[in-house]
Amino acid sequence: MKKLPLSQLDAFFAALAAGQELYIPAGDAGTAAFTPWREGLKLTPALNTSRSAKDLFFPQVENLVDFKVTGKQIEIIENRAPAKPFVIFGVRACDCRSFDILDKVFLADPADTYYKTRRENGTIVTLACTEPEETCFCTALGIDPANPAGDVSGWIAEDTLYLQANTGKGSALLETLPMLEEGEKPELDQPVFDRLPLKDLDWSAFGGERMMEHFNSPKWASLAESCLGCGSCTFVCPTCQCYDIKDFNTGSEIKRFRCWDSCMYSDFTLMSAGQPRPTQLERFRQRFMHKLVYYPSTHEGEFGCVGCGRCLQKCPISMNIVKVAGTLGKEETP
Amino acid sequence: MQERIKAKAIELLESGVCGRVLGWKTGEFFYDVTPAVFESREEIERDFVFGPFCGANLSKYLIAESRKGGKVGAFLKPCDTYSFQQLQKEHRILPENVYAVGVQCGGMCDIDAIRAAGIKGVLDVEEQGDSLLVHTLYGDKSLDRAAALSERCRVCKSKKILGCAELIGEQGEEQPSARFEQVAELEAMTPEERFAFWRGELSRCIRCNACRNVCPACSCEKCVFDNPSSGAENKAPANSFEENLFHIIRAFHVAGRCTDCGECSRVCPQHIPLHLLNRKFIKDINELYGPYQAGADMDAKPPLVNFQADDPEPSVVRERGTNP
Amino acid sequence: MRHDPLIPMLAQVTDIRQDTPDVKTLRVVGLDGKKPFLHIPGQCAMLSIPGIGEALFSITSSPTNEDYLEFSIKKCGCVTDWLHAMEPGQQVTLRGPYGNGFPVDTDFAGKDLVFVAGGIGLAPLRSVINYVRHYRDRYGKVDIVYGSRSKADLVDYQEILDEWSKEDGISVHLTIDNPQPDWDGHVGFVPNYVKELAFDTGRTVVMCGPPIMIKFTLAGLMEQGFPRDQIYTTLELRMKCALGRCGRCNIGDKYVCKDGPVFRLDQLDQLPDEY
Amino acid sequence: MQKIGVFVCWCGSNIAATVDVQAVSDALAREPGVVFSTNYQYMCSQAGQDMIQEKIRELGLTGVVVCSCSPRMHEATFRKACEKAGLNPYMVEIANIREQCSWIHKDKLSGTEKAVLLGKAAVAKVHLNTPLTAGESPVTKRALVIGGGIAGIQTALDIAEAGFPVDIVEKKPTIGGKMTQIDKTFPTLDCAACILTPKMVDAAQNENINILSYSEVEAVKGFVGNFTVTIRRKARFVDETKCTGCGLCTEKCPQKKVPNEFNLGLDTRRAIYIPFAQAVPKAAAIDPNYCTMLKTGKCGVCSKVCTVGAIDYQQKDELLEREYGAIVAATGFEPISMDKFDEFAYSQSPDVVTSLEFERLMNAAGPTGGTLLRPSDGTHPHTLVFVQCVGSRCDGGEKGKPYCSKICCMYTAKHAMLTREKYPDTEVYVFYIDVRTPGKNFDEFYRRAVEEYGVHYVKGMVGKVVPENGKLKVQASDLLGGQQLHIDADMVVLAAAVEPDKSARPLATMLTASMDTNDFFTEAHPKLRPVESPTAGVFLSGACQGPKDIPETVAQAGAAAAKVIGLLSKDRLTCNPCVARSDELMCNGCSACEKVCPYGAITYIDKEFRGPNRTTLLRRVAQVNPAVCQGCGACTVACPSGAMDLQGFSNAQIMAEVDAICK
Amino acid sequence: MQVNETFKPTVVAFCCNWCSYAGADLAGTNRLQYPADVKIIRIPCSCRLNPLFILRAFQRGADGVILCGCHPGDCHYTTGNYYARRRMTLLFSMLDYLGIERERTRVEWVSAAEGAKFAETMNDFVETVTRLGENRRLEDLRCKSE
Repeated sequence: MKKLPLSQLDAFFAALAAGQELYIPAGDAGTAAFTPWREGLKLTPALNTSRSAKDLFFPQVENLVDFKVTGKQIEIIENRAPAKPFVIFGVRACDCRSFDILDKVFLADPADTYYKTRRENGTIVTLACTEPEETCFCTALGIDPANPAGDVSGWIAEDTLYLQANTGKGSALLETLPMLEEGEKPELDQPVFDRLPLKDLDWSAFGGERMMEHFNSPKWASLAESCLGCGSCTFVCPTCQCYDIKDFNTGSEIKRFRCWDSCMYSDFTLMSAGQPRPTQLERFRQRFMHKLVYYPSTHEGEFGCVGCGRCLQKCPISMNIVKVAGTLGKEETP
Repeated sequence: MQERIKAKAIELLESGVCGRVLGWKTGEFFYDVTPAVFESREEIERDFVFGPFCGANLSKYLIAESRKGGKVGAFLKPCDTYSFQQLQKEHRILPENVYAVGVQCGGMCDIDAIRAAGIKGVLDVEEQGDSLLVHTLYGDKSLDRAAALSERCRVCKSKKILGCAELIGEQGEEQPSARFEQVAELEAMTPEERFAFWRGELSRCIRCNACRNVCPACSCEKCVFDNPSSGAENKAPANSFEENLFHIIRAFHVAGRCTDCGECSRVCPQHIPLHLLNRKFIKDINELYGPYQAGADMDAKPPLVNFQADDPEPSVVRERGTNP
Repeated sequence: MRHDPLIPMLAQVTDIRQDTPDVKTLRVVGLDGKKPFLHIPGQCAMLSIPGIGEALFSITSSPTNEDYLEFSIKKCGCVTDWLHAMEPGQQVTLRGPYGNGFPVDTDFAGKDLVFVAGGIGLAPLRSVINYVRHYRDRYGKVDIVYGSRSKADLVDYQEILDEWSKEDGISVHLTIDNPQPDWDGHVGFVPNYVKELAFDTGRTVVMCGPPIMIKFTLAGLMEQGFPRDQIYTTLELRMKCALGRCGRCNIGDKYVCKDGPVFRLDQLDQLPDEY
Repeated sequence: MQKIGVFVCWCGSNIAATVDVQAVSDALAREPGVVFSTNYQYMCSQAGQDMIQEKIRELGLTGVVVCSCSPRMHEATFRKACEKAGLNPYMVEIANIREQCSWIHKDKLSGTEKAVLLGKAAVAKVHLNTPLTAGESPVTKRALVIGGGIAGIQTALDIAEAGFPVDIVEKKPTIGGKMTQIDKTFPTLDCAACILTPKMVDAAQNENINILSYSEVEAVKGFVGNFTVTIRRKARFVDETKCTGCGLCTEKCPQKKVPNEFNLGLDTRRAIYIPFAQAVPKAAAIDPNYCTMLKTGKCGVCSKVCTVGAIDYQQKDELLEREYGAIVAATGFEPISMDKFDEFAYSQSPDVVTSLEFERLMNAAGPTGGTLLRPSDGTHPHTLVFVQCVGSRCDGGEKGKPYCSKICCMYTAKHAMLTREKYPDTEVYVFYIDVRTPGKNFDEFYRRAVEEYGVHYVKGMVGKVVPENGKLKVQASDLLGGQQLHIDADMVVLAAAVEPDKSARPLATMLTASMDTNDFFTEAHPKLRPVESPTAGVFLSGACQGPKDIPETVAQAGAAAAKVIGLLSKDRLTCNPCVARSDELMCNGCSACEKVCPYGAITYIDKEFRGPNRTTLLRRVAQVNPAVCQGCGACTVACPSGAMDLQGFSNAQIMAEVDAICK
Repeated sequence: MQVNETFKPTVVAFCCNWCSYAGADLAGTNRLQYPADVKIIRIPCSCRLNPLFILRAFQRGADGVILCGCHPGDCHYTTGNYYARRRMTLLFSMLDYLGIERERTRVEWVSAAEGAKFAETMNDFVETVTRLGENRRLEDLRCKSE
């Protein structure tokens, strides 16, 4: 394990950023974001970023390919920017787990090369949580916020940053940083995790086995009734990965790009022939069924949720996975 | 207040005046209140809340609720009633199917404002006169109630309840408000500063459409941004242009109709001060075409479908001077 | 730079056939003039016109056709409008094949088959039918029930008349919804016709058509006592990626683009009713 | 995908001199959808047109772009040519490369470049053009004139003379309007009744004119050529067809205390009355507010004396529905109320009168039999003060009107002159802000009043009138003399501003005709279409459009009639197909479009739509009447959802042009 | 300010069919010169101009957008330009508020008789836009890459 006095954090960032782009969570509570590090940029005082860390691997908008159309001819122009290595510092345990969940979608054969390239080029330095928010429930999903994964795990205790490489990529990164000293982090006693209001969430009622039962639950109607059909939950969610592929005509060429989409949107599944999810109820149900039932059904019981609590904080009408699971779960075990 | 409202809700249901009532439903925490439709005494007694975190403007829901058949009861705060009236003017809410009860409001708190004050792990809040005692995972903190108010309530423009069948609490009045101060501050900046300010704000936009979907004025059957044949269809901000485009056009489409209810800013997950765009239009309209408050008057013609022969020329914008 | 599954290949439309007033069949080859890829009957591919959009179509030609792919396309939206306006020689982009396809070499082998199609629903079945015709000895009796609104709306009418109905062991039963002067065949809706034909309940049924047809045909088949695991259908939902990622086409935990589009009825019974 | 032909015109050397036409046609040939592109010396020549037609037929062109002079010049030519070859005329677009390119740019390179871009924009637009067909609607060959004053009568007479039937709807029991109350007319001083009453008789006797007196318009539906109007025929309690106008009933009626509105309340009439001797129709009417029979059921004198049995106490209002092709608003004016001008003591002294009341006091058929007497005591007045601009030209508009009422200067001069002529012993003062006398023989008339008749014209306003000891103490300022004047007057005559009749505003709403802030009807174009309302098929006659005197009113009445005749002489109306269209699926029903439509072309209906899960939704949606829409496009921008689009200038078409130009 | 000598702006002029388009034609008939950078799009009335079109123009590479219509009071459709005036005033004010150069957008009333005014207006506007340089604050880089 390596360590670094926090007083040298700026120098540490500078060294990290010397060879590659470095992203650190910066900004005020509520608007913190992973931001390319520049001289003077400080770590956010907030626990977590407003948007999740998925953006760095699965950006909201990315160009896939260009086409040039002349008469009856089409030319395909692949001009992907060459992949550049980058480091993300300060990823929390929840967001770090989201990468595993996204990997199972994007890296399944045939792998999504845009995502894969970024994954290969990105080195993740996590940061253990010491001051969780009341909305945090990662512990209920088997994540240990005090011991996050990542290529390098990081802890801040007292005035010191401790770093532990977990992967070859991680070790290689730490190798390049001469200011790091050897050191062991002290054992931290963090009773706050036991006091989290949502720590006892029980999602054992969910998973693939009871798909039809959950799908047909009459509870959805009242859960979905006030949903505005916006995409804020999906866009701040670290595991939501629905996307759209669209063409943009610049006048001289066609840019085919991919952008985030939301299963909450009314036109998400709209076809000229009809709409399989005609009301917000079906769309709302899809999102939560996906996280609580469909994803676990096809991925060894793992939920499509990491307990980061962003949807709890961001939903305009305060409807979220905790309430949904609570309401549905209650019904199952009266 | 809460008890009076709950009693009224039950009365409306049991007297048969309404088949269902629209109100606010308790959540996991003290602050995560959800708009909800209540259909029974039991639901109301168990889940109905009214308190300092019932910020959601229920008028938007009345568009759909007033078309579902039967009469719906709705509890509306003063600023919600402006939207309520505006939507009736636009024939979006069918007033005959709504029984509106105005509830006076002392200003709504915003959990994000509490968090912005640096308070983490908020578990509960106690109102102690002008201050709030906040219980957190990390001990108790004290905060001025004013600091916990949402921005729109800090500059509350009116406590007047409009167009309701009855009131709970006192009828209020329009009141002087500092709501245009921030707009004026921006106007006083150089264009370069303004540009930098708005780039900083709008570049955070993730186009989640929360602002649009919560907005009572944005109730189009099909939004131009969702319509492939509109020429403006746009799902995600690919670059700064599209960020600007969405917010300019959205603000323009609600100009003269926006009641300044502030929901857009309240719900923005990225904390973009969207109200500053809408208020700019309101301020301009007030200054150029005379005071106009959307929703206040059922008969007044909205400023963008109206004109005066001696309206100022568009050149007033250029003539404001280059460096104020 | 690695090739991404979302990046299509170029292909060329070599021939366009107007099948019915609103259905055209496009013949597509790679830029080298050859068939772009191999496929299984029932599989689909993404066609696109850059700037207009991409859409998934079932491949109507049989895998046994070694020269080209064919797509029968009904005009029903932006992309299909443009595809209908195409001229031979025009390029399109293509990616695929996608989906599971029909179990032609496993479950279907040796079975007596009944194909039930309505309108454009014949498109995905045509691939199977021609496959079955090609390997005629691998399958038992074949009946094809095909109906449409009118004679003019029967897709591949000439092929059906000239080839399918002349083949030994294949019976073609055509029907149209309403009587018309130049039609001396059966008149009536497909579900009723299927009922009238009273097929042996031991046969394997492959259906594709409008939801209302599927619904009533199924009801009839159930009444006749067909086991649900002998009935196959193919589904269509909105999709963007065809890789099971964009999140649109799932029915429960199954993605139509990846785990479908062909489903057996007993499989669908296990899935939510959201299609 | 369209098959587009591009035809680039040289216009001799007009275009070819500064635009490389060959380069333009070559560049445009490479645009998507362009299957043919050429250039030619004179596209508009017969040979040029033939070429276009030939290519349409030969290549099956679905769209044509002509790069030539302004579309204002030859768009119609090329459209017609293409139509002859079987192409929809609205599939033709013109790129203006002459007026807006070759003629203003000297540099051939940049001129050519611009011409290519303009051509590309036209090609891009044609791609999105759709064939449009001009709709047609039939024309009901009958006109409705609302208001039976001199404006309405003249309009009706002129229309009737041309052979079209006309209905005049007049709310009073007789036609004639304000002019019947006027004594003499300026500047000729001929008697108003002498020139008006024959016209009234003409109208009554004209076979094509149907006078619906004592009637009001209740509702208007439809559009140009096809209006359906509901008219309320108020119960008159006298059978108009039987009444001979003998007047016996009006003499015998015991209810004598009814203020006589014809004389502006200066005297009284009976409960059953004929407004004045020359009324048309000359038929009595019972005033239900005063008739004892109608109020208490006891009396019936008139019924008893009537020899023809015309009295019918049971008569009810009757609703009449009639079809019209054109409607003329001729609702006229009225003097404003003097309530807000108490400084002139109008409410305090009967000797303070308005000019119209003064007309009655001077009129031989008036309450005083034509002798000027003070209403208060019936004595002869010696000092008269006329106050002009009472309520006219008021800034701020709180009290009066911002506009000039136009006629007051002249009738005041007339009053002053007549007073001095008839009663040389009088002193007549006229207080004015300005004296405005533009008009034939007007200024001469005014000067005569001053010079020959010795009327004292004083520039200045009267500040206060105080009744005191039978006199009216007038305090006024003499601006030119720079002094305060105190006059002890016997009478004060107020030149009250005129305002549109109160019935005009509700009528305008029914007609969807626009009004200005003063409630005068707005004309379709202030200069070029002064007698038409922006609402097609609705025309304006007389003072309802703005203050005017009699000759102007008659002139406008004739002009309106000419417009009506022009409309009614058509069997069918061709509509401009470039009109707005509402996509009902997207329409919110918010009424924004309706509010900006200057023509009232947009109406709303509640329509059922299919909702999710087999439900039906009732939604309010906008509908555009293509016969009324003029295609300005105001609604398309007012519509937030973009449901409203304009055919021929659609959002997509304009954006395609923008894209092409900015490329 | 650094002025790029070779910078040729793209200027879109939306002209109402009845007054300003005719005014532009008159400028042509009278051979009054103005830069070829101005391209005119004909619309029936100034009130047809949707703010979306203006933004679209900037997105696609315009450096300046001008709307010309009949003088207030002279609208062919009587009231169209009054609505356009309010809309454009508010839109321009909003663009200015966002820090976008206020000289890039303009409204001028040009009658059918004012060919000279049309040419003068265009000369002046092009000069102003040229001085401002390329539109950077409301650009869409995708449309600029060749």
